[in-house]
Amino acid sequence: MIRVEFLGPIQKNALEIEITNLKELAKILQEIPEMTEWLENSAVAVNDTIVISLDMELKNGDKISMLPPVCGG
Amino acid sequence: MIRVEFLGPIQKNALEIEITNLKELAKILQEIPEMTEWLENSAVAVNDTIVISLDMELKNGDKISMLPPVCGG
Amino acid sequence: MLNIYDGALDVPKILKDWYKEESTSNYGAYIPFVGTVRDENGIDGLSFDIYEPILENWFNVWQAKAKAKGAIIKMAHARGDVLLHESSYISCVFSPKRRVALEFIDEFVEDFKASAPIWKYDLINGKRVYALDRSTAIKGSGILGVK
Amino acid sequence: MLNIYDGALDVPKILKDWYKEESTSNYGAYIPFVGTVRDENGIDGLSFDIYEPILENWFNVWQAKAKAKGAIIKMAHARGDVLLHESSYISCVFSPKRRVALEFIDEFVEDFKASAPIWKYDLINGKRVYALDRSTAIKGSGILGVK
Repeated sequence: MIRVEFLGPIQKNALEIEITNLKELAKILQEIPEMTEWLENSAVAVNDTIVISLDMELKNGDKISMLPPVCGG
Repeated sequence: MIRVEFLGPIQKNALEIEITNLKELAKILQEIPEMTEWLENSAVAVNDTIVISLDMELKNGDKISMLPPVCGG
Repeated sequence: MLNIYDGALDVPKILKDWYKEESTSNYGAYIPFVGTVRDENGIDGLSFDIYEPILENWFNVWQAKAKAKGAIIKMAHARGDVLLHESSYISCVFSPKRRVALEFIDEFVEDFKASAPIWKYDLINGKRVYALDRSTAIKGSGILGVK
Repeated sequence: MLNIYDGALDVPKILKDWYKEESTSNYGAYIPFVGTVRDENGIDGLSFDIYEPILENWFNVWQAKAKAKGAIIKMAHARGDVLLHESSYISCVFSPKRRVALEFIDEFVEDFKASAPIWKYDLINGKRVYALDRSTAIKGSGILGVK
């Protein structure tokens, strides 16, 4: 099981899904209309490390976070 | 009368001299051996404004300051 | 040192504590950056969400960069609401020499704005409105949207 | 605001006072620079001479430059002896926006080092030794030495 968390202003509860890589996650999230904008402007972290490619296998217990545009300070 | 003050580490009492321009001052100071190094590395201010040329007439009561290399902070 | 506080920061106390902490560390330059909420666009204040695990990772990378230059950094940020003229952010650099400190605080604060996982909301009529127009997409954003 | 103090600066108090003074001025960024005496070269401390009339003129020119960018500057400096790990210099910029503040503090501190009429001495075995090797000739220096 993979946990997917939506951070900051993304108003969506975490998902628990059975996937084995990030490309599967992209397909699943692209089918959710209210996620369209967030998918285009958010970064993705696997186990709290930001990734810049979808070429990544996932293992049971991994945590994925979606990080929309930031503005600290 | 023109007053000439030597600031910071220049260990020299102020002079009161009769001159009408900065070129005269240069000649007078160049004849003082212990001033040689300071003349080469010091800036000159007339009435507390730094000047970058000797082409300046002086009038009675003007104050000249010699400012050796600085290091605030 | 990275500290998250609920609500506005006590700026004089934090600046003092940091100065005292390094008072015998032999750093010649101490440069804090303090960010304060401006009265603009009719807001009542700002509010912040923070995702600490990634913030700490990001901060630790910068701490290592500072260390490589003989410097250290410290940072404090508010979580939740911060009203007008209150301060939400302080960071600082201590370094032996001024040039390193002046350059480092600039690079560090700019990357903070571009990368730190903190989300800003305007407080308007008691509501939290995400400040998307002033926000920056983190490097690598958008990969899940590619079809 | 330019203040000269006899001996070391009370850094926490000055940083606090400046912050409070501008607490409702609607500046978004406050960047102080604090200079502290390092234990190096076997010195017991540093000592400073200041020529205030030209320092004030220099400061006023920079205050006008700051004002043109919507910012303000403040500065405090020690006169006389400042011992190891004590602080001799603080300056700061307040500005509405961070980029102006980050760039201004850098330019201001660098010109301060190159131009402000302040002379530094090492305190060594109770004597004041002019720090010529770390000092900078003010722009225009040497005109009286030309034959």
